[in-house]
Amino acid sequence: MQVEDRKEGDVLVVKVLNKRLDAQAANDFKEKMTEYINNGSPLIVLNMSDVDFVDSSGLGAMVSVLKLSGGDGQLAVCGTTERVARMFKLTRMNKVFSMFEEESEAIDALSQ
Amino acid sequence: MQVEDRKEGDVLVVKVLNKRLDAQAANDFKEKMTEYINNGSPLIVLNMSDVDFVDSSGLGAMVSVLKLSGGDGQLAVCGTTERVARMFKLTRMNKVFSMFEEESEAIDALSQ
Amino acid sequence: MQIEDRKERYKRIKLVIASNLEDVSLIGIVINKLCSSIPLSDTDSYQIELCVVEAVNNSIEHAYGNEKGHEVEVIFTLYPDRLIVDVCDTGKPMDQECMEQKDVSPLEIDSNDLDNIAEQGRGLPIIKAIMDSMTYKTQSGKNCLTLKKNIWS
Amino acid sequence: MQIEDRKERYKRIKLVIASNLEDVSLIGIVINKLCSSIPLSDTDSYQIELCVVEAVNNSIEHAYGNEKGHEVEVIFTLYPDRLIVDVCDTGKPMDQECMEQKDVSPLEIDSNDLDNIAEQGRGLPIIKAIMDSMTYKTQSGKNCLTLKKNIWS
Ligand SMILES: Nc1ncnc2c1ncn2[C@@H]1O[C@H](COP(=O)(O)OP(=O)(O)O)[C@@H](O)[C@H]1O
Ligand SMILES: Nc1ncnc2c1ncn2[C@@H]1O[C@H](COP(=O)(O)OP(=O)(O)O)[C@@H](O)[C@H]1O
Repeated sequence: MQVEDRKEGDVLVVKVLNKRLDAQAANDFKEKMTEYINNGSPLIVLNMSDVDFVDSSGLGAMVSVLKLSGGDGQLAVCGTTERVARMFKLTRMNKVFSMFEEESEAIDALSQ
Repeated sequence: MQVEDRKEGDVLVVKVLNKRLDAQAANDFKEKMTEYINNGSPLIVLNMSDVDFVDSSGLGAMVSVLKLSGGDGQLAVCGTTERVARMFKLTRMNKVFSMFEEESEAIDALSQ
Repeated sequence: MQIEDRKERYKRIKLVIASNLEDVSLIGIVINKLCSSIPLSDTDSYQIELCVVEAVNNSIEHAYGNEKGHEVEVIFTLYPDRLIVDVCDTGKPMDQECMEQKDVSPLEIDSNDLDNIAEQGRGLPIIKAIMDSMTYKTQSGKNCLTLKKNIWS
Repeated sequence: MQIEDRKERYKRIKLVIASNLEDVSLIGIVINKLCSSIPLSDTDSYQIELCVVEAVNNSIEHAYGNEKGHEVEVIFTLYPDRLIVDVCDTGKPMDQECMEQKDVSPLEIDSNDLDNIAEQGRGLPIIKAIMDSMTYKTQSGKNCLTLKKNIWS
């Protein structure tokens, strides 16, 4: 599980570099994100533009991170590929996560 | 094994529609081509532009057809994809068959 | 695979991995490619990949309890009008209850009630939502989840 | 597949088809995709696909004499620095001679002497020309041709 991070004002932008957020990557993803949250980054934009596969374990890990972060005022998701967006729709996760096409929109939304 | 044929002057242009000219298709290919030759089409252009895989059985079938047709004054090959052209080179078949990029060049060459 | 006359035309390939989550992506990549070369659309191929990956994960996590060194078999059979994928293991069989309860409804949620949104339990509902049928059978120590998708061509 | 500790990191998937030429293209498509997702170049992926298809055809045609109802196994193992593909059957073993004679030289031909250009016998020479090594072993009724390709990454 590889991620890349940078600060934009108060917002931490975390880009997932793995192509697959699946059962193998889920735990590692959860641990990495938990570390960010525990290290005092309450506002996080998750850039998923490199991820082209998410399964129910990956989704579960994202839900767990969302809970830990304190909800969708604290965590926003951007750049999901079409197939991943479809998976979010199927599982109603598009209503649970704040989702944006562009990273800049997601940063703006959390910065307000 | 599917082919499409049409006449251009004295030349019969045969286009292979299968994507694979492999061990499964080889015999059928040989039979179809033999029929063309026996039915009095001595000048044949074989358009391979739809074929993206040829194995040694497919190649063997082509050699057998070339022999039956009477040699490379009678049979020309055109439109091989890059990967198939590479396979012809590896097996020196680029020196055995008259090969052309464009169908029109192959037709011209046999029409002379 | 049994010896059989092919009365009905089909193509078949069996994929086998060890019960190791690291290798599941290989199954996913292969199933996706097999579907797209039928050809199915990118969306259909991805969705079938997802279902097969969910089923394989379940075999590893639930049937084998994440114990390494077992095998998960995926048998891909393409008929003229339908695709059948069997996902088989030799671990602990699934309770029939799990199959029956898992209707499409568990995907419905109250998106305002974050605390009550589950982190698990979406595998079988996803499969039910995407495939045309899903059946489960245990026979002489081998458990197979059979997924069917009709193909309109 | 044996139970084993993964001391050296690798990914492995086994592909199985019946001894039926109709299903060989499935193996080809899958091997090509697995290679391109390593990632290898299109050319390398195609060439490895070609080698594996040649080996599978040989198992069906020579080891099983085109008799249906047997199995051909292809085991794809990706190590950090090399790719190993085993193609296995339980048919008639190959003469060691066939392996040894088939140097790259049979691909050399006199292109002016059409009558003497062979219609067969290019499978093993093609494999030898493309792969970094090719070995053949028979053990307790199972014959495996092992192909190795080094990976530069
Ligand atoms: N292949 C299987 N073998 C045994 N039990 C299974 C299998 N697949 C599913 N189950 C059972 O059904 C339950 C629901 O599965 P699923 O919907 O995929 O969600 P999850 O895997 O996240 O728990 C699992 O928790 C498990 O108890
Ligand atoms: N898997 C195999 N089992 C038994 N014999 C084999 C096998 N592969 C190759 N051979 C033998 O080696 C010979 C050369 O094989 P190859 O170079 O692939 O050419 P071809 O298959 O066109 O004859 C075959 O004719 C056969 O006698």
